[in-house]
Amino acid sequence: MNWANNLIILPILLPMATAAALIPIDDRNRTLKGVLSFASTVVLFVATVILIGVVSSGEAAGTSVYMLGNWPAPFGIVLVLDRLSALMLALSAVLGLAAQVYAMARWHTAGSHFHSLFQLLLAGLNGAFLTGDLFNLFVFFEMMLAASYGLLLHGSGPMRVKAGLHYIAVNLAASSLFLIGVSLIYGATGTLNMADLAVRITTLGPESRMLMEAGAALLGIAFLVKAGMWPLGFWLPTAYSAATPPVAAIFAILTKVGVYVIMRLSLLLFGNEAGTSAGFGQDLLLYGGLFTIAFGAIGVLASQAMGRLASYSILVSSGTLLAAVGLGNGAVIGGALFYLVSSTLTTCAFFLLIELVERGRDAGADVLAVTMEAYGDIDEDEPEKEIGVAVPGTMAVLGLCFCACAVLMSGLPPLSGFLAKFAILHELFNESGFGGNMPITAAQWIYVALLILSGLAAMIAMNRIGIRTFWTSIEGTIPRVFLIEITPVLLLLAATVFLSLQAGPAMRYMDATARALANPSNYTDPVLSAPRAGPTEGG
Amino acid sequence: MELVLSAGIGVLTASGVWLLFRPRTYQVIIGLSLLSYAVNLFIFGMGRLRVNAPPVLEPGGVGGLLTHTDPIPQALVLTAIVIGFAMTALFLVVLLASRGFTGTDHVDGRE
Amino acid sequence: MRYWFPYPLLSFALMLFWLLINQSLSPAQILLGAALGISHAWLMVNLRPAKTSMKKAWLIGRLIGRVAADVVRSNISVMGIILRSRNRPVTSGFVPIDITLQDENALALLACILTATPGTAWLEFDSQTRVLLLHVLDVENGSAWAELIKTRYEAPLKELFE
Amino acid sequence: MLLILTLAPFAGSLAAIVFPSDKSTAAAWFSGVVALLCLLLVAGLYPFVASGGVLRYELRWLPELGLNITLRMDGFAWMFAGVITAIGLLVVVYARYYMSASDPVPRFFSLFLAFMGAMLGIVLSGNIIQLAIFWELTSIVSFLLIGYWHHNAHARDGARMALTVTGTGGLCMFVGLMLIGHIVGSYDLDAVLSSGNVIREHPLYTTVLILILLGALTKSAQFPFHFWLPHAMSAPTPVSAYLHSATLVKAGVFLLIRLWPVMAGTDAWFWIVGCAGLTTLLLGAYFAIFQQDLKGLLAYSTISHLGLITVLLSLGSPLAAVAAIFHTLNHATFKASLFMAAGIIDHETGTRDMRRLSGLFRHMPITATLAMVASAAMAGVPLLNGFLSKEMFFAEAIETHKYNILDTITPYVATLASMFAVTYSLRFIHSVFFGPPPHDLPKIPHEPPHWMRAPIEFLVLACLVVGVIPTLTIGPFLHTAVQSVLGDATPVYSLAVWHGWNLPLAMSLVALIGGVILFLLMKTYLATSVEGPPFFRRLEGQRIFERVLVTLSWKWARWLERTASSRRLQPQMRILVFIAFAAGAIPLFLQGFKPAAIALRSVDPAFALLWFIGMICAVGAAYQAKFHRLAALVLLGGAGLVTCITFVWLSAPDLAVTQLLVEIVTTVLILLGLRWLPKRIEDSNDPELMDFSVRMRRLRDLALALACGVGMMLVSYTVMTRNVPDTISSYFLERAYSEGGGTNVVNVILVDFRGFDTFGEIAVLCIVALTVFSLLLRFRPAAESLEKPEQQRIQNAFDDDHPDRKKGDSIAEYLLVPSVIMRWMFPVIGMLTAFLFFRGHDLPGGGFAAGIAMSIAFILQYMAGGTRWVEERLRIHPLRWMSIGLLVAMATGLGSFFFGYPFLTSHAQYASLPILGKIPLATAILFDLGVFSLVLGATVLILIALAHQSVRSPRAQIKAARAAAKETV
Amino acid sequence: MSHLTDLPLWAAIPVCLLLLSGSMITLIGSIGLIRLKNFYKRLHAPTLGASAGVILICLASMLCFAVLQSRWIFHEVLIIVFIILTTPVTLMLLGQSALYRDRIEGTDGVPLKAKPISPKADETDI
Amino acid sequence: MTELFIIWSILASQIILGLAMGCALFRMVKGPRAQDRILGLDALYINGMLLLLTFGIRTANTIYFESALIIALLGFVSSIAFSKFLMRGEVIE
Ligand code: NA
Ligand code: NA
Repeated sequence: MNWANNLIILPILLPMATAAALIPIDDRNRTLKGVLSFASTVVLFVATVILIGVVSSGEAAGTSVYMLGNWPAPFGIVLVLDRLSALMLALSAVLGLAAQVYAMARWHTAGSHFHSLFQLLLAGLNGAFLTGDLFNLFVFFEMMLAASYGLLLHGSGPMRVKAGLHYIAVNLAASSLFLIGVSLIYGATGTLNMADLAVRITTLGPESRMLMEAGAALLGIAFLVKAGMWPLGFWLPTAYSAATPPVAAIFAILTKVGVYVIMRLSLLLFGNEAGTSAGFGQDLLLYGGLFTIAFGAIGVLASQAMGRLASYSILVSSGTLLAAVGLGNGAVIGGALFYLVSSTLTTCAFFLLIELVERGRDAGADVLAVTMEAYGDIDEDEPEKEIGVAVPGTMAVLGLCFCACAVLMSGLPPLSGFLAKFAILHELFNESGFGGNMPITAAQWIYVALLILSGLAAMIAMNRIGIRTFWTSIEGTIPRVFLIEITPVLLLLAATVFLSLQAGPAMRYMDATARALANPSNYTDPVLSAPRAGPTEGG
Repeated sequence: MELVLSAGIGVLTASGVWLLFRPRTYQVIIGLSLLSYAVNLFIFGMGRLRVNAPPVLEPGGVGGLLTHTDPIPQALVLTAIVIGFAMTALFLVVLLASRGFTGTDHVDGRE
Repeated sequence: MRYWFPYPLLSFALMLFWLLINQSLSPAQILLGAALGISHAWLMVNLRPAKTSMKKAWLIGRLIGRVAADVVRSNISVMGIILRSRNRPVTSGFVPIDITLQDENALALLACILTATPGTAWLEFDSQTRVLLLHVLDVENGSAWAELIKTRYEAPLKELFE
Repeated sequence: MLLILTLAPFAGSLAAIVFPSDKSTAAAWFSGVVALLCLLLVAGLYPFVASGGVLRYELRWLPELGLNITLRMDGFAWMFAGVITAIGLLVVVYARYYMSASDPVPRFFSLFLAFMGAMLGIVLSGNIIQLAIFWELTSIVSFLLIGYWHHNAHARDGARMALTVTGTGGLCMFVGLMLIGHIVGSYDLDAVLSSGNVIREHPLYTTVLILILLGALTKSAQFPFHFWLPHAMSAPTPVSAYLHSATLVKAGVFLLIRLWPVMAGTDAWFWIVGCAGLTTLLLGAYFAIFQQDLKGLLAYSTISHLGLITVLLSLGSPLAAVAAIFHTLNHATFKASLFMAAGIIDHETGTRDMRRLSGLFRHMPITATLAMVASAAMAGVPLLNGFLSKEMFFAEAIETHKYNILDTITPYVATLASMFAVTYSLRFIHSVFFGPPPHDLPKIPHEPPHWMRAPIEFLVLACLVVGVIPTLTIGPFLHTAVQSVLGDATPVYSLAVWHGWNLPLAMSLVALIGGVILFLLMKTYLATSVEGPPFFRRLEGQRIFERVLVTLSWKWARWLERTASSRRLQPQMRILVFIAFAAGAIPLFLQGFKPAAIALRSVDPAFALLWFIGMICAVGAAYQAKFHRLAALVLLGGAGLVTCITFVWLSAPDLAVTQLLVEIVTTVLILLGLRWLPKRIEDSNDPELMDFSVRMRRLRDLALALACGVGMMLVSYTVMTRNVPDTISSYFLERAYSEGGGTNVVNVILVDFRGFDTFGEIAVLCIVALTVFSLLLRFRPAAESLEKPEQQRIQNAFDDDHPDRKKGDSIAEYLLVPSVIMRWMFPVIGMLTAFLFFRGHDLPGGGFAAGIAMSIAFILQYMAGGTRWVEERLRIHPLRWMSIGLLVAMATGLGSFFFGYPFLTSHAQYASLPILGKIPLATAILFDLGVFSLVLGATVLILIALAHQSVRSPRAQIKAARAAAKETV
Repeated sequence: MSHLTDLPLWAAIPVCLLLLSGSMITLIGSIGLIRLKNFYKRLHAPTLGASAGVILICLASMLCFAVLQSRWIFHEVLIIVFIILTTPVTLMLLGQSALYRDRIEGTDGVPLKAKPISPKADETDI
Repeated sequence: MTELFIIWSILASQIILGLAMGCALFRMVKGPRAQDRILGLDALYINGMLLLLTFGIRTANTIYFESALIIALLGFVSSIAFSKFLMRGEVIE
């Protein structure tokens, strides 16, 4: 057990420790809480970067295993760090940083225990990405969801509570499905470990197999609810657009957890080696994904408010990813992962931007009114009357950011949104390598068409809303914006620029990830053969 | 045993699910509670049913599935009970808040 | 001493509880039980319950015996009433009783006794008038309920606590 | 060099934006220098290109996907780069005078340079994906340029339309280019250009062709996508001069020419490109005649000329391609100058309406002369450059390329369009510069500053020089360009002015004379007519486009969104449950699931009786939940109790203990909540009940619920009656004692084998407690719940009414005796807690059960004495307990780090102490202590936070009253 | 762990009798819940189970385990004690609540404490 | 003989207790007043606890004792909450 191996658990423990330490601190010291929390997230980010380094350095075949309680794999709970999970960890840390900085300007004052909940959300996310055990996944899912309920309700007010009620009700029902699915799988196969399950699937009898598949299907529905697949994701636009901006920003990755698990499990369990179960549920994912893209695009077009637009664009990206998984084309996963990173960063930035842009407008005033009203109820410090500083260049910077978001969301060049779509299309058209000249199937054509049309829809909608906001707004009301509010937006957009510039290395990483995912033994072998720590090794 | 318990699970599920479709928040929370009983029993059943074979060992003893019931589903149910309790509490408070803000106990916040 | 052991009787009872529940008389459990009993008594200090001292503790045995007998008797009679209730509906009624017992712990004990003996139900106690409203299942059979309770239970309790 | 050439404008763009807005001249100078630098760079590269060389620069970007930054300059690219930079420089000079100081000029120049860079990027792309990137960049930047005066609604609409049309086309083209990559196996332009046959013979050729043409034709404003261009005229004139002469629209032409060797020559190409080109050629010219806006006229003329080029390209003959390239150059020259002239007129007179303008020749003779020459070039008058390429066009039009009707009508259409061109050129000159002196103009017209005119002078000079001595001037450059496109297929062509009397010349004459006659016929009509051509006035592309866009992207989208989704919870739940049911049932159904045979013999009657009760409770709870909440809660408690007993019955004492405790807390919790839910009174003649559709809906819900119930029953029955698979639990049963240090396997799993689950689970509880706490801080009860409950009001009133009672006597009496017992239970439950805690590892119990039990002890005190009473006596810091609990659990887990073990590795040992004997010492117990502390804190926090609402509510009531008072005042 | 069949006959007979009588008494008490005509009468019914029922069955259990495991620690006593301690609390509170509600509604035959303020008498079942 | 006797009588007493629970359930379902339902639930809890005790005897295992103890010790808490809710309209003031 060297320290680098122990680092695997840091993304879970650190946020939890921070959260626990912050709980008893009085809410009047919010800034202190914020700074501590921020510092913790910075450390988290550094750790995830190191972890990415660890998995991509090729050591241990890119998969590291952490045995909790030193119990070996199929029995105890293991954390599994591979390229995919490391990527997701880093992504959530980046989003966490941005949202947190943004929140410290003022949103964390809209309710109590913001930072603790936020850190616990991060811990839940990271746990869900890392765990290699189905039931432990449930626990971290619940942790993440519980924190998301809390954060969604942060700031209270009728809109959020109403949205929260639906969000919670639907997700509670989905959690029941999760439990039924996991236990059915256990009842049929006798294991909870994902790697062990992948191995056992190959030798299941027919009755066990059908029960296992029914369980997996229920599990899948639970994840698809989180991923927002049509018609299971109607709760999403309302919930996300009701959330406070930093919360909505971090929520950008919540749907991706659903996608992540779907991707992980369907490639691990139902790969080519799974016997008659191979490719189980793929068609559902494909068509569901396609419908989701279509529905998301329609929603994007139909949105009057930016919040809903952003939420629907999350559905589009979910659909894109689900369909990519459903295509059953290992290569597309690489492009899809690139898309995942890019679209997540984009939606996060956009959610943060929305409130800044709308602040000068009536819509923003509404939000503020709600906040003020919420404050009216309890005897607490009033929020600052002055929100941010009015700098003349502000509008231009906001406009620029908005443009960047529009370009990213509609997949126009030159930013990573375009490269992501390019990567997906490239891998779609050239499944068996460049010039392989495989025929393109009808489903693939539909996918391509929807990919382009959804970009178009985003372009039209963003154009419409952008013109209304920036070009027809009454002059003279320059929104007041804090530097620490605009900085995270700029940094997130800079990250997409960085992603575009470093597309080569990034794509290499994604492709390596996709290749590793396509071969389940890359996952199962290290997990099932990891040695326990012995007393001789330790101090 | 199995027949009775599975019938019970079925009835609990049906009642719970039916309540999930109802328009009043209170109906939904009762439904979720019933459903969680059903789910807990279902998880529990996945370890098969045994009478008087609790997974408690003699000191120094070694257990086996011949003499003891499957402990894993029990551990899972325990976790599920806790989480279910937490979620019931949360949903309750949210439905109260919704009632307070919207003035109605309809799940959509309006009649 | 009073500071460290605020409710010795309680502590003792708790230790007894501990030993019973653990089904063990091992030194370890006795020690642990004592420690827990004493520490839980400290918890109780904060709640400031009314202090009661038992004057004549030996009377408690007699009381328990009497109650046990009454429980058996009233159980039988109530069973009879229930089984016969269709043919011969019972006349039940409310019986007010003046209670002179002051100690609230004693009152609580009285309540327990009355409840444990089927056929009588403690309903309401007016703290001003100190009237206890009792519901009696079979009023006809025992019109002298008030007297019975006063002599059979209240008096010994009074003796015990006051 | 190429990299510098491409990057310089972008760098300049970034630099220009930082110029303060009052330093517009500096910004202009700066931009001019950048443009000049680019021009010089291009010029400097000529020798290399002229020798037939291809300049390449490659930067690795995404080599895995075949996308690298590849810059490639051949003769054709050089020619375009030259035009872009040269006209760019001229436009910068022009714009320096044109732009008003009140505009954000640095932004203009920044965008302008960016646009120039994007254009250069297109022509210099050596990778077709990179080309698509720059292509879309031009769309985006042109959007910003067209919408530069965004306070103007026309500018906004024009910009949006331009972006929508060209952006859409660009996306289609992008897919087309990707397909080319798929066919060729490379995105490299050189590879693509050398694979013409492969592409043309590929089954996907038509698809690719259509997609790419969608890009090219939208960009170059070809019918039916032409309509965006006239509306883009709301841009500042320098922008129009640049975008619509040399650059944006020419990008489409560029692409057609670039891919001409690869894609052209097929029937599909001929038909699609030819149809579009011919229609555009004719319609554009026809529309141009009837414009009243100067720039509108020029815009339609641009459309028409682009149609001309497109027709040339459609023919598939090398000579036609030469003509196309040549005309591209010529059109850029005269159209840029004409736009600038129009801009000068607008700038100096304040209007562009030809009905208001006239006789300007006297005020601005030089400008007028320049404009006349440029118009003549546009009309194709001999000795000007336009004439030469038009002649080539006519010559090609009369050639036969394909034997079909399109080919046959080409010469006629060409002549007719050329005639129209003469007409609108004449009209432009005549109505603006001749006729009576202008009156009533917004400004007094006069010549513009000299340097504003200079670009026009230069361009007109070019028109003349090229028109007179083409071989000496443009000849070599054109040849270089043509050679690089056509390669070995380069035909022999002549740029001579005089080819002798031939059919093309005759056609030119017909067009010229016919055009003049037509103009004379229409002069009076045009002087007063409304904007737009007769017959087609109604059929405005823009209006159709807008309507379609609104219908599609707004009305239909909104309708679809409403139809395909629901914001209501009930439908969402139904869908979720239905899909879940289907998802679970389908795999089973498909694989022939047979539920295990029902065996009645093993049924224990007592157990069956128990579950009979449980089922009635469940159904009853479901039945009562709407109108009798309390009854439903009671029945729910019954179902919970049956569940607990079942756990005991089936060897799960831990579950029973925990479920029981949770049951109690949940009941108290929901009761606490019920206080804030005003009661619902059953209305026996509820119209809902009568409604048939409502009844059907209920029936459907019932059917779905029953289906789920039956499904769960069958599946659970089947699994429960199957043999146990080889499960991982044997491992735990074998090692719970020897390695986990406990006899209660379930608890050892919870705190050791799967302690991480527990760790996460307590975090969930912690989160929920925090959420509940913070949500309740902002809790506002419903109006009708604000007051104290009715019972309390009555009882308080009773107390108030009787002089011998004081307020609160009722409750004090009520609780007098019970509270004594409840209070004494406090330490007893505490002991039970300790018991549950300590024996958890070996027997049922554990930190969780202990925590809940202790919280019940607290809540009991709250019930006995009320909130204030308890909080005066006990110090309760649930938040602190939670924090400590989480930290203790974590610290226990971290402890194993010091021994070199992973997180949560427990260390179990039975220590033998004197007197005490053997006692278990597992670190897991410490972990359990953390669990206990957290569970206690969280549960207490949730309950107390809710209970506190009653204490808080009077304050809220006061506030509400105060607010109401404020409103009435 | 011992087995029930190890129980000698001399112990089995009293255990069974205690069990049967205890459960019978409980059943009769519960039948009272059905048969007795008003709430106050029904209030007495469960006390049969809570007193005799609990005591008899606990005695059965004590005897059974004492014989089986040869021990003299009766933790079932705790159940008897706690039931006797806690049942009154429930019944007292419940009875008082019923009394209050009946007074408010003016139900016949309920003794009035003193006339409470005339209520808004729509308080029906919740 | 002893075996059969004891097993049958335990079974009988379990069924009797089950019937007793059924009677309590009747009150919970039938009402008519809230207090009747609560009384029914309280009886159900006590009967259930007795059932657990008989189950302990039947299996000769003391491990199920805690559940019964918890009902005896804490089962009344929810009944108190119910009664207080009836009396005062809220559980904690
Ligand atoms: Na009694
Ligand atoms: Na005119």
